[in-house]
Amino acid sequence: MAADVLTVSHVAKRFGAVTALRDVNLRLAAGEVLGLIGDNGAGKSTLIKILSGFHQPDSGTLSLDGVEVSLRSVDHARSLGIDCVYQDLALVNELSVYHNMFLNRELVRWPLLRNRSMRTLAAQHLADMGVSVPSVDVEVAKLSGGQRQAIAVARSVYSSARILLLDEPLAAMGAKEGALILDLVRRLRDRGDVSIIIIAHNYAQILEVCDRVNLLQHGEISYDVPRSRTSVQELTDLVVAEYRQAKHRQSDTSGG
Amino acid sequence: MAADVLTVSHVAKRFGAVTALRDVNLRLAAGEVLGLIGDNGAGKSTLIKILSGFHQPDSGTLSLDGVEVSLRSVDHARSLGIDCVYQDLALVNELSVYHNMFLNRELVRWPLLRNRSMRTLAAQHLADMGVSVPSVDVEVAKLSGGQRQAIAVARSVYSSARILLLDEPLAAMGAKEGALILDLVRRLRDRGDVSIIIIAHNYAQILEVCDRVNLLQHGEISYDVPRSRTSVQELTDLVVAEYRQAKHRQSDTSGG
Amino acid sequence: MIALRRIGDEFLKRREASILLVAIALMAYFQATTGIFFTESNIVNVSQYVAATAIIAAGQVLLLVSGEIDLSVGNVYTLAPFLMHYAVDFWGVPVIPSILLALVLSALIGLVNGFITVVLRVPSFVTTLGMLFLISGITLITSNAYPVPIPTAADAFAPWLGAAPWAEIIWALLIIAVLHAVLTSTRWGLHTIAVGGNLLGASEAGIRVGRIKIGNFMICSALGGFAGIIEAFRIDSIDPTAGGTGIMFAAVASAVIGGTALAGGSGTIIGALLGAVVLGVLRDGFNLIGVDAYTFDLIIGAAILLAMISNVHLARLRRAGRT
Amino acid sequence: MIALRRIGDEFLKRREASILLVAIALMAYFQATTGIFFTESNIVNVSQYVAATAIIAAGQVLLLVSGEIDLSVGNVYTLAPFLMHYAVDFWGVPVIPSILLALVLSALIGLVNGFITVVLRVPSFVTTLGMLFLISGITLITSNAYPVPIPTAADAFAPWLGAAPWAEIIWALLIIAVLHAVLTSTRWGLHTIAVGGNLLGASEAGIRVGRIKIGNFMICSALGGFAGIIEAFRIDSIDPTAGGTGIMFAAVASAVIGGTALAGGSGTIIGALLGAVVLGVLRDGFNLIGVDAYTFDLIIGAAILLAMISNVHLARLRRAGRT
Amino acid sequence: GPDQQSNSGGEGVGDFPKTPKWKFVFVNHVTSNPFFVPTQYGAADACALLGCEFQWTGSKTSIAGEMVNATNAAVSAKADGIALCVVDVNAFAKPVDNALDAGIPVVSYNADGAPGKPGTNRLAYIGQDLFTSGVRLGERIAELVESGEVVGFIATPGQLNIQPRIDGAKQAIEQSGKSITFNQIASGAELPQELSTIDAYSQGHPDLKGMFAVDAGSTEGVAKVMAKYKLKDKGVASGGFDLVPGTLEGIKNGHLDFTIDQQPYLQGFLPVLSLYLYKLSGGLVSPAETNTGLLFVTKDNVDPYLTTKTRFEGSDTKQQLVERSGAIGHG
Ligand SMILES: Nc1ncnc2c1ncn2[C@@H]1O[C@H](COP(=O)(O)OP(=O)(O)OP(=O)(O)O)[C@@H](O)[C@H]1O
Ligand SMILES: Nc1ncnc2c1ncn2[C@@H]1O[C@H](COP(=O)(O)OP(=O)(O)OP(=O)(O)O)[C@@H](O)[C@H]1O
Ligand SMILES: [Mg+2]
Ligand SMILES: [Mg+2]
Repeated sequence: MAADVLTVSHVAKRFGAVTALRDVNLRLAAGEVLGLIGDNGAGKSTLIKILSGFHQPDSGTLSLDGVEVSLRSVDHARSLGIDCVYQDLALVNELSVYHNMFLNRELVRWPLLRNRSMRTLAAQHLADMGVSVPSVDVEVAKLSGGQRQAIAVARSVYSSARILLLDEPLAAMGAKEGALILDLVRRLRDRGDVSIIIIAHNYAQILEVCDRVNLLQHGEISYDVPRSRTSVQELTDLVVAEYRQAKHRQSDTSGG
Repeated sequence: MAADVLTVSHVAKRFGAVTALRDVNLRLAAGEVLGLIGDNGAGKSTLIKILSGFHQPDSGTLSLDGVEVSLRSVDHARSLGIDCVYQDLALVNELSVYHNMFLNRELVRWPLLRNRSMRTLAAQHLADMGVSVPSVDVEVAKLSGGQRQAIAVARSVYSSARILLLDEPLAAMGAKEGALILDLVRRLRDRGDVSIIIIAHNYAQILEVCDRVNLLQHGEISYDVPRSRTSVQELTDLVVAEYRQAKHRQSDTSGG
Repeated sequence: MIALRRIGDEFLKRREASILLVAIALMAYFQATTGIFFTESNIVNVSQYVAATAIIAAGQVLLLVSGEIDLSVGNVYTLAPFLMHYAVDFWGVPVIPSILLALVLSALIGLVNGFITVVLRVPSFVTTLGMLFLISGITLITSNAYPVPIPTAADAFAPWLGAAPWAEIIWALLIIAVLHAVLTSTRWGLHTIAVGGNLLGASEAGIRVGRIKIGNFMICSALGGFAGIIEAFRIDSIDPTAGGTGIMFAAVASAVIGGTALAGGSGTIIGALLGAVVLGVLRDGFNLIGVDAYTFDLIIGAAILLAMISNVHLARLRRAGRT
Repeated sequence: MIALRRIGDEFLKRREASILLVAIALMAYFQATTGIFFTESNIVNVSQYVAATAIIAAGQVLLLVSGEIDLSVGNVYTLAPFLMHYAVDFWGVPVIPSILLALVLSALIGLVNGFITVVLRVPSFVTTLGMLFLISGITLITSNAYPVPIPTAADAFAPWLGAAPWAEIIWALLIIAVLHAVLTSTRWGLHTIAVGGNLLGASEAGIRVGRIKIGNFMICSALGGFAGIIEAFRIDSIDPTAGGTGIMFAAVASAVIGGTALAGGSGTIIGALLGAVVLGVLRDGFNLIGVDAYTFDLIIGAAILLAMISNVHLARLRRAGRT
Repeated sequence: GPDQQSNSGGEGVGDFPKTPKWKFVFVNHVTSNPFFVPTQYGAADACALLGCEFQWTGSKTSIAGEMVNATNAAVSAKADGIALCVVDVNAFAKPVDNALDAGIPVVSYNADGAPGKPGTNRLAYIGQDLFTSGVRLGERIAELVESGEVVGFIATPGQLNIQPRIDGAKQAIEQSGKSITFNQIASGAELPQELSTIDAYSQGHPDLKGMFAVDAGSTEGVAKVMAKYKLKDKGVASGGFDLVPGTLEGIKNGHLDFTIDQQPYLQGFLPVLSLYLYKLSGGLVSPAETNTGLLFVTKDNVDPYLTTKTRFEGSDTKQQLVERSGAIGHG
């Protein structure tokens, strides 16, 4: 089995009174695609943002290739080969499609931007993903929900990251565009030089591309299973069982 | 068969050089749940925004209960019983969960807001949807993607609208929360006093609740089929066929 | 004890807590150094430094929260008492209707600002900049730029309208209280926040965003007129050089110091009052100490920076401590 | 013909087209009414009305686009030529190094503004308000508030630095050209827009948002200092009452008139130049016509409103016509 | 004879030949300050008399650059004469030279550079000798106060139309040899701010022996604060400059010991006259240095200022004949 590129040990994160992560332990093997699932508000995005250097954990450690690191910033994480698609997409409405697609990764002939090259590449990447936009020159404020998401996904997927973190990359994508992006992820996996964590609520999609699935519950990874040993049904049951318990707890504590 | 509550005839809408809708004809029967599907950028959200009074069509007409109307504003449409969940959610980050949930539909004992009642109701509605938030007093800026969507959906679903327009209401929802919302929609349908248009890219979910499915392509409704006569497979094939044609067209015109 | 701590906790939860602490610390400092800060006459002085600015700042908060700004309000402040004067002394209107007339005209200026901003889509910074010059011209031309006394017909009302020592600050506190309730506890306030926080979202939710903005322009402008009138009663003269950009600037600064975001969507009226208090206490306190003319600016600049840095720091401590 | 139309179309695509048309229309009007607008001496006058404001406005655009504002830049404008004067006349530093020293110190003031805003998280409106007073105090104390002549050692450089009729505007155009390129064609500009347009998103994308903001504070402040120096050379006197909030205000107004959003994320440097031109042409034109000071305010206010309403209208026509 | 012939006159105003409607530009440093209202009336009256017109322009806030721009615009617009407040010793040298080069006569009024250094080649200065007026103020202070703390308020320090007064006062107090400590305090540019500053200062300095001011607004503020705390009863001396209503009120009620009038009406009237005559005579009648005076207004001679509202004080717009009777006060 391949060595772990990323290990997360005992990571915790609180926001004021809210404990988003309590004690997360997770590992990502080289070339692996890991699916991360969990309820709304379970802390998936928070975990991803810690891995991308955006948040700093309150406690716990991260290791890259077995070496402990402390990610100071997104830029730092990116310099170590970690790239991320955020759930909120992180697009700048005022900028064009192609500038967004190359944001903070611009092609330059110093000191000037190489706009023509970026424009061409942007159009090509969108075509690969089956997404059509009116023009790559248009401001992203004017795009549809799916078009916006495609730009955010393209930004990371076409970077040369070693570790890709995808937070609900398919949420707004059409059936066709979603399938094409999954194809892309599969191609990346087959190339073998990138490891991926992908969050999605559509378990069918998860099982289509992932090697392994982790379930985040109560601030920790409560279930870790290879694709071959689970199914959409099992995952759904797991989540709903959790729901029943929650309902139970809630009726116990209601009125407080 | 029930009378049509809503009829859309020959509606067109352009944004500058982009033709979002060319010639849309659509009808919604009383008590019916209509699924609207289509590629990213097909114009679904644009159509919904025309029906909610947010955009005005360039040409074409809308009729409510057979009477032609021209929707002057969102407020006007709402006064006629039309309510909408927008894809961008239309939440105000600076406001609390419960204020967002009752935005522009506040409970008041003139001139003051009835904050306590709104707070209680908001907590109750979120519990019904299986969505847990840290507190209904928290600002929505601090919520997770799914929690935010739940608030937007609750806002409309618990209004007493006659016509509900739901633009990808499940995109960010977890498996469990999504199922509960679909339950809710089904309960509304069973009550029979509300007609619903729902947009989603997950065809399994569409077929679970819809009575009929419409496909929006090239700015018009190109396919209209009752649930009983279609399947996830057929809908997927339809969309992919469209994609093949598009690929073809694209390679014809590329280089321009 | 526990009750006290409860009150303390409640207090710390409020957004305005940190700036209030800063204001109290400043007052304590000036009392310690001068020994006469907390004399009645000085407190009256401070209240008079604060009142007019706080009233305008309250209006400006509503407008800033809804995502706009009014640069012309300081000039409405200058014009309004002249309008009253014209009505009483030239057109023979009784005093109270004259004052109401001046306030209505002030609100109308706000309406025009709102119309040009919302309907004609000129950014409010430019709209109200143009209006600033326009009104200034009207004031100068109609008054010949010469100060006039308060109409003698108004003598009976003068104490109520600002001439009595505490009158101004009482008006200010009343207005602050009402607008605080409007912003925090009415639909108007909620919609004001929504419009400034997410304009597109607010209009998608069916809020009449134009109406909210125009209304807030009118409130702000009317308050500017009212502040100008009571300040004229206080100094017992209607002065064509009063107000202008100076007081507008002070009002916006008070709002921002009190926690209102220039970008819209968040702000507090009480914070604006406290911001005005901080500025007023600084001015009064350093005058009491008798700081030399040239050093005054230096010290007040440094004091504003220090006060705000502590304020932000306190606010962060407060948030971190909240459970 | 077709080539001409192509150029026309290209022109109309630019965001600055409408405000340029407004500026041209104003010039034509003043030429028609006075007959001497387009004389060399008057064009020099207009250029001198415009240059300093345009330079500061360009810096302010960068800062506004990145979501901040600098109220103290007008006071840096006042201080910088004094710094040069101290260096030359008191410390015996040669002229050019003295000017560089003044610019470096100006940039340092920007650095402090940026540090307090970005790291200590005080809103820039308040930070730079405090800095405004602080610097004003420094200027008054160190200069005794007396105007001083330009150092005689600098006489040889004076024509280059603003004393020659066209010197100021040439500097302004150079600076505008460079900053326009920076904003539209470099990573710095792109990141400036990103930071102002979506602060959270920009930092999620790994942009060092603090660095961008602080850098723009420094650029703006240094430009303020430079504008102050060349303006001092032009009027041949270092004036402690020059600048201040007046020119800062004019610069922000130019930026906004030129299409920069106060809320951040969008703006154009050339627009700011044209905004300054519109304001300068209005001031000069009405002075040529011989409008009195009181009427001047009235007319300039009305003219700003009319010009901006036509500008917005033209811009809408332009967008509607674009295919 | 020839005398009679000249009496029959030209076709212009009075006995003058017909002249073009000359236009004179007044460049002022605080265009909207009430102090200069009578100045504008003076200019207007002179223009009405002589059939010419004037433009009132400059800066609102004493910015030399703006005044230079206004002067340059006047040169471009080919004005027939310029009257200028020289509030900066250096800035106006070149614009004035340009105007003179273009054949436009220039006089200064109200302010004329620093003492002994007019700063321009203007043909003449029409106004008060500011430094001297400050010296007189200082002498008066030394008469009224034996020793102790005295404050001098100044709206905008460094402004050359008021700063020389404070400097003159300082010098005179020093020369008096009394142990008076004289503090210069900036009171700010607008009345309410000045009032508050002065109020707070008086509260912070209970041992104050005298409160004085060198500009119209601060003087009015001193009068109001003296009245508010009845400081006269505590033996505080006070005084200042100019004749705005609040100041006159203070003199009348005894709160203010004196104010110094500098005849702002003449500062508008005489420049027009001088410039007109220069134009009319082809430059033969060159403007003459004119001191518009220095009149101490005290409780003894304040009444006429209060009882009549006139253009000469700026308090009224209408033209009228002001009657007076009785002896004229003299030294
Ligand atoms: N910046 C923040 N401030 C305060 N609370 C936060 C913040 N970010 C997240 N939270 C809280 O932390 C919890 C976890 O949020 P997170 O976004 O990680 O959930 P998630 O698993 O991604 O959910 P979803 O599936 O809905 O996207 C939520 O309850 C949320 O309200
Ligand atoms: N305000 C606007 N200005 C300009 N173009 C717009 C605007 N709104 C939408 N469009 C364009 O219209 C087309 C249709 O957009 P719409 O949002 O209706 O798509 P959609 O079917 O909802 O897509 P998705 O599934 O991605 O949400 C897109 O190409 C989009 O770029
Ligand atoms: Mg999430
Ligand atoms: Mg959509």
